[in-house]
Formats: sequence, C-alpha cells, structure tokens
Amino acid sequence: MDIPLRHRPGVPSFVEVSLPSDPKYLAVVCTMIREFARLHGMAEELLRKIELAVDEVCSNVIVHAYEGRHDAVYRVRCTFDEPRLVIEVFDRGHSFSLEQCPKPKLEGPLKSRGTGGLGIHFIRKIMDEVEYEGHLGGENCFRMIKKVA
Amino acid sequence: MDIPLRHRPGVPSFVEVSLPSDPKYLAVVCTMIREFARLHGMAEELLRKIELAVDEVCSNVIVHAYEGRHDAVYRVRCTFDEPRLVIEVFDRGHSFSLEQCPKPKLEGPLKSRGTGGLGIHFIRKIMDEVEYEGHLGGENCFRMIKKVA
Amino acid sequence: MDVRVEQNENLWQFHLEGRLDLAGAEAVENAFNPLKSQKLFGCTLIIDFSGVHYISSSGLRVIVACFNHLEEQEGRMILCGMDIAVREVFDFAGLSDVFTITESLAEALDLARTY
Amino acid sequence: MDVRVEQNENLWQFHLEGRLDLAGAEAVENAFNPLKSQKLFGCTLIIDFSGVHYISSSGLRVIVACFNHLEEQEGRMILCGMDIAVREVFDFAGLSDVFTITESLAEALDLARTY
Ligand SMILES: Nc1ncnc2c1ncn2[C@@H]1O[C@H](COP(=O)(O)OP(=O)(O)O)[C@@H](O)[C@H]1O
Ligand SMILES: Nc1ncnc2c1ncn2[C@@H]1O[C@H](COP(=O)(O)OP(=O)(O)O)[C@@H](O)[C@H]1O
Repeated sequence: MDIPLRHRPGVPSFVEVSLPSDPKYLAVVCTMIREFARLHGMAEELLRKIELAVDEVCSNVIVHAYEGRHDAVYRVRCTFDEPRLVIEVFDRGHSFSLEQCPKPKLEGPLKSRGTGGLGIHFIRKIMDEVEYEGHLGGENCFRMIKKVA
Repeated sequence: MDIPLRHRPGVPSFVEVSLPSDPKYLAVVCTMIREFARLHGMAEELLRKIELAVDEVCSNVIVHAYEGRHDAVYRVRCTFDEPRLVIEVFDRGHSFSLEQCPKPKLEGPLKSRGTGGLGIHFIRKIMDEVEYEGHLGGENCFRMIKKVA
Repeated sequence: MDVRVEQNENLWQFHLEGRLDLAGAEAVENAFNPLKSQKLFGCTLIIDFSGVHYISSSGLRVIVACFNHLEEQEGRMILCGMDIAVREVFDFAGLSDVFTITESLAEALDLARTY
Repeated sequence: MDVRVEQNENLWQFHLEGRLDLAGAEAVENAFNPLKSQKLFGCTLIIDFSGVHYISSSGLRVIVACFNHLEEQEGRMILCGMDIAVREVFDFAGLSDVFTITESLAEALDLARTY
C-alpha cells in the first residue's frame, strides 16, 4: 500500500485540468481526479463515488452549459485541503439555478418518473457540500466538497 | 474495443494540466496523458513509452528546473494534431541547454558509466522530435512530438 | 464503448464493453437504433454489462428509454453481468427493483427461454 | 511505493510495490538506508519487482547506486519478478546484461542458496 500524502503546510495540494467539451474526454478528467484522490489515501468505494460526481458535473457542462457543443473548453480543479477534497468545475456557458433543480422521482413505475434530474441527485448524495455560482458572461463555478477524515 | 477518436476539423484535441512540483503528483499527470493517448487509439506498448517520456520530462522539471522544490507549479499540455501527438511541459525554473546534454554511456562496467543522462536518452529514443526553449525569467518549454500514424 | 449485437428470432443480445458515460451512452443509443423499426411484441432483449465497469446517469438514461420503448410494445428486458460499481449506480437511482437483473449471461438466457 | 524488507542472516529481500518513479525512488532509497551501516561482504540482496509495473530513470538510478555499493563490499544483487514494462526500461538503459535477473522470486532464492 502507498503511504497517503499528508498535507504539508505551504505545499499546495491541487491539480487543475482544462479540456474540450467533447464527451470523449470525460474519461480523461475522471481518471485524473480519481488518481489524485487515490494518492490522498481514499478507498476504492469512495473513489468510485467521487468519479461519478465529477463525471455528472462535467456531463452537465457539456450538455446544458454548452448545449452539446464539443469545441468549448472547461476547467476542473481539485484541491486537497485536509480533510476536505474540493472539486470545482468552471465553464463559460449558460448558467442555471442549482436551488431550483427539481428532485427526481425515485419510486413508482418508471413511466411516471420522468427522465432527468439524476445527475444533481447523485452529486448531492455523494458530496457533503454543493454550491454553484453563475456569472453572466463570465465563468460559472460548480463547487463540491467531500470531507474524507 | 473503443473506436479511436478521429480528429474533427475545428474541434480542439487537447488536454492541459497544472500541478505542483511534488514528485507524488507525477502519477497523476502520467495517468492522465496515458488516458488521453489511449482514447486516440494508441496501443499499450506505445502508451508505456509515452508515459515514460512524460514522466522523465516532468521529473527533470522537479529535480533540475525547480531544484527539488515541491511547491512550485508546472504545466503539461498534450495535443493530438493527427497524426502527431504533441506534448509540451512548461516551467518557470532554471533553464538549460538540451543540445549540450552529454550522451550517457550505455556499455561497459557500471562503475565506468557514471550516473545520470538516462532521462534525456529515453526521451530522444521514444519521441520523433524533441526541442526545448528556455526563457530567462519567463516560461521554459520542453516540447516533444510522436508521429502515431 | 463497443456494442456487439446478436439477434436470434425474438431474442436480442447487446453486449456492452467500455465506459457507459455520456460518450458511451451515445454509442449505445446508436446500437439501439435498429430496434425502432422493429415490432418488439414478445421479444426479449438482454443487455450484457460484463464489459462495463462504469456507468453514469447518462448511461442509465439510455437504458431507461429503451426499457420504456420495450414496455410499450410488450417486449421484455433482462440486464445481466453487472459488477458492484455498476450495480451501485442502479441502486442510487432506485432502479434496481424496476429491472429484471440476473448475475450472469447464462442465467439471463435461461430466463429468456422461460418467457 | 511500499517496501517490505526481510533479512535472514546474509540474505536480504526487498519486496517493492508501487510505481518506481521519482517519488517511489525516494521511498526505496530510504528502505536501502540500513544497508549503509552493514558489512555486506558475502551478502545477497534480492530485489523483488513483482509489485512494480512502472519504473523510470529515477528508479533505475537508485537500483544502480545500491548495486555499486554492494559490489564495492563484495556482496551480490539479484533482481526478480520484473514484468515486461519494467524489463523494457532496463533494456532501454543497457542494464539488462549488467544485473543478475531471474523470472521468479523462487528462482532468485534458489540462486542465492548456491552462492
Ligand atoms: N452546468 C449546468 N449548466 C446549465 N444547466 C445545468 C447545469 N447543470 C445542471 N443544469 C440544469 O439542471 C437540470 C438537472 O440536471 P441533472 O440532475 O444532471 O439532470 P439532467 O442533466 O439529466 O437533466 C438540467 O436539466 C439542467 O437544466
Ligand atoms: N527541465 C530541466 N531544467 C533544467 N535542467 C535540465 C532539465 N532537464 C534536464 N536538465 C539537465 O540535463 C541533464 C540530463 O538530464 P537527464 O538525461 O534527465 O539525466 P539526469 O536527470 O539523471 O541527470 C540534467 O542533469 C540537467 O543538468
């Protein structure tokens, strides 16, 4: 087993990646954030969840913020501020209101449930804190925090 | 098997990562570049070589450009400009002369070989083109290109 | 994402291999396309996840859409070969009780025969 | 990088597990530290790579330094358990003919007994 990285004062613990809004590259950013979290000693089960949360946020940037365009650029920054893993996703597309996202129906016959809404549901279920800052014309930021102590 | 990504005109094929000059994070950048190259259809044997070349350049940035400091930042950009995979590593530390790097001795008794010089040797062996631009006070750039057609 | 399709009378098998994320979901959606022009009454559709080790909500969405389409036409769907990571995401979404899920492809084929 | 050390009379075993990159090389160097204060005449040192699937020139450097130190003191080194990726890097560096390399740990132990 690797010895998990400890936070040493003064040494920044982060990684930041910019990439095109092409769905093909989701695997690249997910693989990277997973490796970063793994280095900080997180267990496989948690790594899977963190990967899912990152993927859901980035997929929303592609589909909603950039309306499916593949040639825009977004940025993912992951910081380990022990014991908090902070993940921020920045885009320059359409903003939205996180508070006004309706909760998905998770029970009853499938037909009655409607589609969508699962992404934000997963993110909220997995992470301890979720917030969003939309900026008209500037950069939007989706921030999520997982306490891993 | 995944269908390899083809270059579509107008869609940028790149990924760019910034990270601290802590050796622990070498695995993060290597894993990411490997996944990017894998997506573009490169075979396992080539992926291993590309990973090694990236690791050697980044290790040199940490050890030589930043003299072993862990809290500086460097940047790795990987672009697929079919059929060329271009990898650039940017740092703001000491620059050097790539041309004046002596070739390592690869034969004879170990004692007589001296240590060092293997990193640049590996990089030159693996990549098709290697160049370096040093800038006093600005950013240095180590660029390497692999033709993958 | 690679999808291998097998059809034998009214039994369809979709063998998925790769990440079922937004990119993978597009590929699977394309693979499901031929179903649109078929009468699916009495058909059984097996989706074999043994080559899938990651699924996101985009992946679930395309499976759910196909399931709804089948139900309308009175066809059936069986999911099989899920590993723990994939199963977890179905659980998260409250979908594990909605679908018919078997451990192995062999069990799915057995079950299809009894319909 | 995790290093498990076993010592039995004049046989030392170092079982490495993880990436032998610049970070891993630091860990291995630390694990080799106790050797510095030992008389290594007649000793055999086995380095077991079965848990290593990646090595860079930084990893080679620490192995070479240890080899040189052993030679000076008339000790021996055996490397074992390398996979193809690791072996390739030794080949690249022209080091495969310099070291005594066996496939498995069992073979390395057998060989150590014959010294
Ligand atoms: N990054 C984003 N930019 C713009 N709108 C977003 C973004 N993320 C989420 N949304 C909005 O929130 C809704 C719910 O998102 P989500 O739970 O992921 O479900 P889905 O994407 O399947 O609709 C989306 O339909 C969209 O309207
Ligand atoms: N990014 C860099 N910044 C400054 N100097 C460098 C850099 N990369 C290489 N060098 C110089 O080139 C030499 C050869 O590098 P390399 O072949 O990797 O061997 P080693 O790092 O083992 O000495 C180094 O010793 C160093 O002097």
